[in-house]
Amino acid sequence: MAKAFGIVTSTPRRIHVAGLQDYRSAAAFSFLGRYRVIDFPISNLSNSGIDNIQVYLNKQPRSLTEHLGTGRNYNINSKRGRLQLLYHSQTGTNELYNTDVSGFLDNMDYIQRMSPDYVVIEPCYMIYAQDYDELLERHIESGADITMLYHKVDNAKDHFLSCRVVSLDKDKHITSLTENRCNAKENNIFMDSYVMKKDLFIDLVRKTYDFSSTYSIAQMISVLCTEGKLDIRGIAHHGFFAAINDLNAYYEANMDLLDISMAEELFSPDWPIYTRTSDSCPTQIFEGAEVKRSMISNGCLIEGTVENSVIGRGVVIRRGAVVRNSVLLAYCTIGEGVNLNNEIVDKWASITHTMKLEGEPGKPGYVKRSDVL
Amino acid sequence: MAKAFGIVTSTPRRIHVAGLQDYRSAAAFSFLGRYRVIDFPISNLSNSGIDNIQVYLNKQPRSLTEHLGTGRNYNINSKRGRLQLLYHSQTGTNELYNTDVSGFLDNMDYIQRMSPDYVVIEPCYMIYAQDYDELLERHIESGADITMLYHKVDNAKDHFLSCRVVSLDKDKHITSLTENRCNAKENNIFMDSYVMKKDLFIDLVRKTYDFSSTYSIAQMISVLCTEGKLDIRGIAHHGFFAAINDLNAYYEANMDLLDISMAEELFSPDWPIYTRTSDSCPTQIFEGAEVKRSMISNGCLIEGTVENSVIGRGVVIRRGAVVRNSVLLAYCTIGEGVNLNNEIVDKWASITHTMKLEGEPGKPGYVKRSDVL
Amino acid sequence: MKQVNMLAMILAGGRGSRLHELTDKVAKPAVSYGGKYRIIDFPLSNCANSGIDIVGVLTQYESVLLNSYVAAGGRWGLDTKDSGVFVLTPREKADTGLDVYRGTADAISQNIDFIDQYDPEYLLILSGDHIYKMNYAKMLAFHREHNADATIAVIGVPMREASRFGIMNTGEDGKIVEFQEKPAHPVSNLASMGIYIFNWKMLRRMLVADMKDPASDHDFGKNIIPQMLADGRSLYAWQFKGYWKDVGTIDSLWEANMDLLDKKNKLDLDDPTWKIYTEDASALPAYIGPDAEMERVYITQGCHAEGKVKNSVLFTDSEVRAGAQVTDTVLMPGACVEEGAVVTRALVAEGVRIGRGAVVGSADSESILLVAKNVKGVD
Amino acid sequence: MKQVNMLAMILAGGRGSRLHELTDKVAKPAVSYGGKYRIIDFPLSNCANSGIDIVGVLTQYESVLLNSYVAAGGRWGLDTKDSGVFVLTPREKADTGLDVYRGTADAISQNIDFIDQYDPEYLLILSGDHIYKMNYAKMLAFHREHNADATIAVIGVPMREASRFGIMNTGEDGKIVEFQEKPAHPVSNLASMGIYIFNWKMLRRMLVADMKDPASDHDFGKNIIPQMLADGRSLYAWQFKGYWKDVGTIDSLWEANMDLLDKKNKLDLDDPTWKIYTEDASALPAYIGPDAEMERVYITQGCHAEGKVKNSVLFTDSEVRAGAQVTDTVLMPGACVEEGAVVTRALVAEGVRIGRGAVVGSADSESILLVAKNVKGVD
Repeated sequence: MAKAFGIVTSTPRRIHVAGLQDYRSAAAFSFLGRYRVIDFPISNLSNSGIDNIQVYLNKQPRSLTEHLGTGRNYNINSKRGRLQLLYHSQTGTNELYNTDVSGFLDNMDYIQRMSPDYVVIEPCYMIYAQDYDELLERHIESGADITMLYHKVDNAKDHFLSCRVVSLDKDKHITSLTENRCNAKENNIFMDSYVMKKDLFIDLVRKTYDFSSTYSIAQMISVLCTEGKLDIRGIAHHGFFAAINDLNAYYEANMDLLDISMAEELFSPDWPIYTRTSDSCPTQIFEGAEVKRSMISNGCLIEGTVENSVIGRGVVIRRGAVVRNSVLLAYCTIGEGVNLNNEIVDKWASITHTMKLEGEPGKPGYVKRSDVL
Repeated sequence: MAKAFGIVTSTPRRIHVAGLQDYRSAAAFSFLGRYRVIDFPISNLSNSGIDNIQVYLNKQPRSLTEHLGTGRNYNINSKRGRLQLLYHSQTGTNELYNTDVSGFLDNMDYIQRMSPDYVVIEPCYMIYAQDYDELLERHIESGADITMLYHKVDNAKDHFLSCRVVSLDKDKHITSLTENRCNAKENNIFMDSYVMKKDLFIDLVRKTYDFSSTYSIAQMISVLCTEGKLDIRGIAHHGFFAAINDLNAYYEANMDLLDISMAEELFSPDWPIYTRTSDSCPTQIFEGAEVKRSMISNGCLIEGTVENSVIGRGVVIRRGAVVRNSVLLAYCTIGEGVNLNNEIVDKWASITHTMKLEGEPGKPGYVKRSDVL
Repeated sequence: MKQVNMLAMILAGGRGSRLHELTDKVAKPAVSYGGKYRIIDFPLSNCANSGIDIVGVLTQYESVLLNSYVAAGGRWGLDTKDSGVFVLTPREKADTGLDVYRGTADAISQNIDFIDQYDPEYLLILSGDHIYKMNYAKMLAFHREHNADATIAVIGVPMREASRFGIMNTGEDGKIVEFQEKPAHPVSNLASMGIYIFNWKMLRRMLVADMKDPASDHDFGKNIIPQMLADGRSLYAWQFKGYWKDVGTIDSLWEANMDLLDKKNKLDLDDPTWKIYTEDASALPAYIGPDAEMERVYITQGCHAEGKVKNSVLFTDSEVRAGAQVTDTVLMPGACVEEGAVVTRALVAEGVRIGRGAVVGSADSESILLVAKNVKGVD
Repeated sequence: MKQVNMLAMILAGGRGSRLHELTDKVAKPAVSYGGKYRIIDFPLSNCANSGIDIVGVLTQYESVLLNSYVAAGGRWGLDTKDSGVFVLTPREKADTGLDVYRGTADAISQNIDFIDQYDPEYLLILSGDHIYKMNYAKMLAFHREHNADATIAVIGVPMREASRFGIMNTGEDGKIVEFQEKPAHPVSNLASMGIYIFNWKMLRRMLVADMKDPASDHDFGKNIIPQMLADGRSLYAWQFKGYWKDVGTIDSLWEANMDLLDKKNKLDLDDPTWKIYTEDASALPAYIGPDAEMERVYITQGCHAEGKVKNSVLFTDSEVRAGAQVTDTVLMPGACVEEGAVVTRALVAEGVRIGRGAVVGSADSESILLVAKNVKGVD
């Protein structure tokens, strides 16, 4: 059937989203009201006809396990396909050991049992749409050993910190893969996504571990592409792209999609982004409310003012409250007369006594989960 | 709806099943060919009309997550009910801290969110059928604070090591809960199963932790029932009962159910034990085969002799092979002419070169997972 | 085994011709309601929440959409090993030809074999065209307590309207002494909701006899219930006190939608302990544009509002473009009000477009305007 | 989106009267086969494994069991957000009354609205009464490669039997030049398997025309295919080479079961890459008693064998008691051979009991004995 199986890697060590990540992995972050970040990589694979998928989890697996279920919401036929959640235990002694490679080695049995010839690897903390079936065709046609996906950006100087950048020659061979040192505006951000033969992948995992037990696959590829023994190429991705690598990136990715034309491009009817329903009822907007330029999920009760904001499921905004330029996660309550600006409010939080909260542009405020302020 | 929610606890620290437990928790052990041990507690809850269930997991959660799925196989309505898999991280520094109580505390949020008034707690390593709806009615009627389930056995001297025993007065009040010191044949084995109000349970969890951070709920109850402040009673369980507390107990529980009348009592049509299907085809028994007094799962190919054995799914027994008094887990292969007696063979193992393997009665042999012998 | 040994059958046969074009392509129970729901979500969710695992849906008219809709039982969690939603249409048998259902009782009679597969103790009969939340388990508990042969759910209606309903005259304990279909001079205001619990064994015998009776209309209200009363059986009325609405006309469907705009309305779809489940649309959250004005609006996923919306219910994927004004209106799924159009006191059917600048409906119309076809723009 | 833009329709209407009492209560596709399966598991599992997500099952005869069986699409993994198995029975529409399907083509015509919901590029037509494993995705690839209007799956049959089949005469590349229904003097041995892929837009136009033709039998083999050939359309034959069996008679159903006893038989139900999915019985593993003798037996969950079983297929929950002998026999689900009874060359129907000491069937009977009713014991 499908030529490839998919792997969604766990949040890499170098990614740290302050606040949110205390409660769940980046994959499980709520995004744009009703989604979670992992909905994007899984929908990409499912829409590409890939229905054997391994999702690697390290910490706090509960919410992801429940969200993904058996993959029915993502159109994955549970008989023909399989959504496998693979845990890799984390060493407490030294964080350095907790690489993607150690996760793959822990579950090598299950990688080897996969019958497709190719593997597609995706990160769990990036948001984009990509047809991997098409990418796979181009990879096979090109004769390359490894094909990597990158996105050309013009704001690499103050964004995409802790991401990697690639350099390419004329034939689209990767000549280097290095950390983004934020020293150039224009740069090709590596999307942590690649395609190769399953056998090469297994080989690579073992070689990486032998080379250094603290190396990730990407670090190994960075060595290999200077060696020149493997044919490693890049393909440019077009369309919406965001990496959730820190709290500000999370905030900006949400805000960017308030541009409805941008949102409609990412959420194309040809490429549905699936998620799990919460069976919330529609949202009620009451007399006296003012709502402008906002995404409103279901189950909300809105009596106040909402502008330029992303509102999660079941949020309550009471009379006289003003919410501007903010991202509100599910089930939080903004009390009467409370004024929010540039804030991220985590799930179940309730802001009723603190009358004003204002983050700075470029440095949004964060309210912890279940907190009462 | 249902008066109670259910909790299935993770394998307690004191349980150690040599061999099998290296690869999965006791809950995930294959049992009687097509089942897993956890099928029993979950089916008990589902058949009792309890469809909000928390399953606590500590180590190796992959196979259980996949086996349980969203609970559809167990008739749990995923909208009305919820099968929640809750992980509690294990402290590497000192095993003593890894109690059921630390698991409950890790997930106190999710316990508090439960709406039913009562909680039913079951172990994941015991095999029995029990109508908890009936037990709950008796508990409520009696006015007791805690009702505990026990089973009267006459082989406690050389069995049920590391289990606990209860003593009762005439009114069925628990007067003591102690470790089975194997000093008496007849004893009341505590089935690690109790019913109480949710509020009392939450209270008890916190009290236990305050009393000693290494204590389990059972240890705390053992203190409380001598104090006499709480009304703690026992109810006797009747019917098949097995505790999978070590490798021999695992072996014997399988063997005991080769008595078909015993098996038919445990697997009553009124009280279905649910499990996850593997979509194996039926079993083929060829010319020259001899099969007697055995349970044979689907998908096997049998050319040799099988006697007094439990055969898992997809097992291959070649010509001239003789399998006696053994438990074969799924997908293992017994080669031509190989002779097995009193053995437990783990999943995917293949015995083709070693012509004879014989465990002792009371001390069955064990062949590791995926081993080639 | 499971606690509730009761099987439910939903009579979803009706074309509902008073809903005009809304039921041209779909049976009435599949008509949309409340932003994201269909009418049949209510009895099905009630069943799921009441612990009923097997539901038969009886239909014969234009069942394709209804059929494919309810067959996905997972929407209500009714897709476990031993649960399911089954669409039951008339069929050819070894000894009979293909024939339509002749009445509500006949629809059940023709599916006795289906019911027998599950051997239920009780049978719950529901209709597929009411909006309400009801715990059938409570009704069953009442039925058992009274050792009834049948229990009928009733609701108090204003006395002056009672003559429009089937009225139950009961004793103090709820025992039904008389049943009057649309009485000229009602003595009670307890109207039948068309929801019955029967002891299956007894009902089965009655249905077998009824099938052979050439004089019978094969109808529960006209034949089975009166016969039971005549036989001196014990029938009880169980009084329901929540929100209940028959949405059989355009006006009543519109009203039932408008009810949702009230703060703390009686239907309370937000109640986490009694959710109404439905199909999940792959759609963005509702997007409200920079110049939109929204007041008293019920809005759901996939909506896109740029204009002015007041006192209205916006269904999945409906659109109100810039400069448009939508007041006292229901926009069904995918309906679109283009730039500058004005829509007032209307129910705009699924997928219908109101062209640029068009003016539709009026604030002082007596009844609600059904817009079932695209309206051309004026510029 | 998903890779395969093809929708499948299974024609499961047949009563299959040559299966006698086996189809009294169930439609032929619901008849049991191979220990744990039903016939319709084969086309449904083939669809699931071929990546087809939407399957319509067309039925009108005794559809209750078939209906509730296939409606649980989860058995084949066909219950994801956008997949499903839908039972399609004749129904009343706004403009037509309730009418039976008049032929294979009419069954599709009456469900054009269902198909249009999904807007497929290709339509796959299957029949519900064959045992085989086929990758329809491969057939579709062939269809696309040849730019065909329709592709028909064919299988080579022995030349001497060819006159019993619909025979395709093809050119070298597989292009069909002629179709002969049961030719007296066949020139090819390529028999139609009743499996078609059509370009939906083209077929839709033909069906609309065919519905209005009073002279038509509304049948694919008799009308649609000949018409396409007459119109000079490009039809291709795709040759299938695996196991394929029509199980339309008691003898052929018995034979198809017996085929499973052969080591490495061609059907190979054990193939992990192409599993056949079915209902999962809540049953113990097969239990074989202390004095049982088993040789060449196909046995499944829930069976309980204490006697002597040779060359036989034992279905779910069937029983062979102590001292009983079962030879060359198929015991359907729940069939029970009591103590000392002897059963030879028989097919014992679902739930039938052969009483103590009874002797049923004989080793040299020409055809297989169907035992459809309980047989009384002799002691």
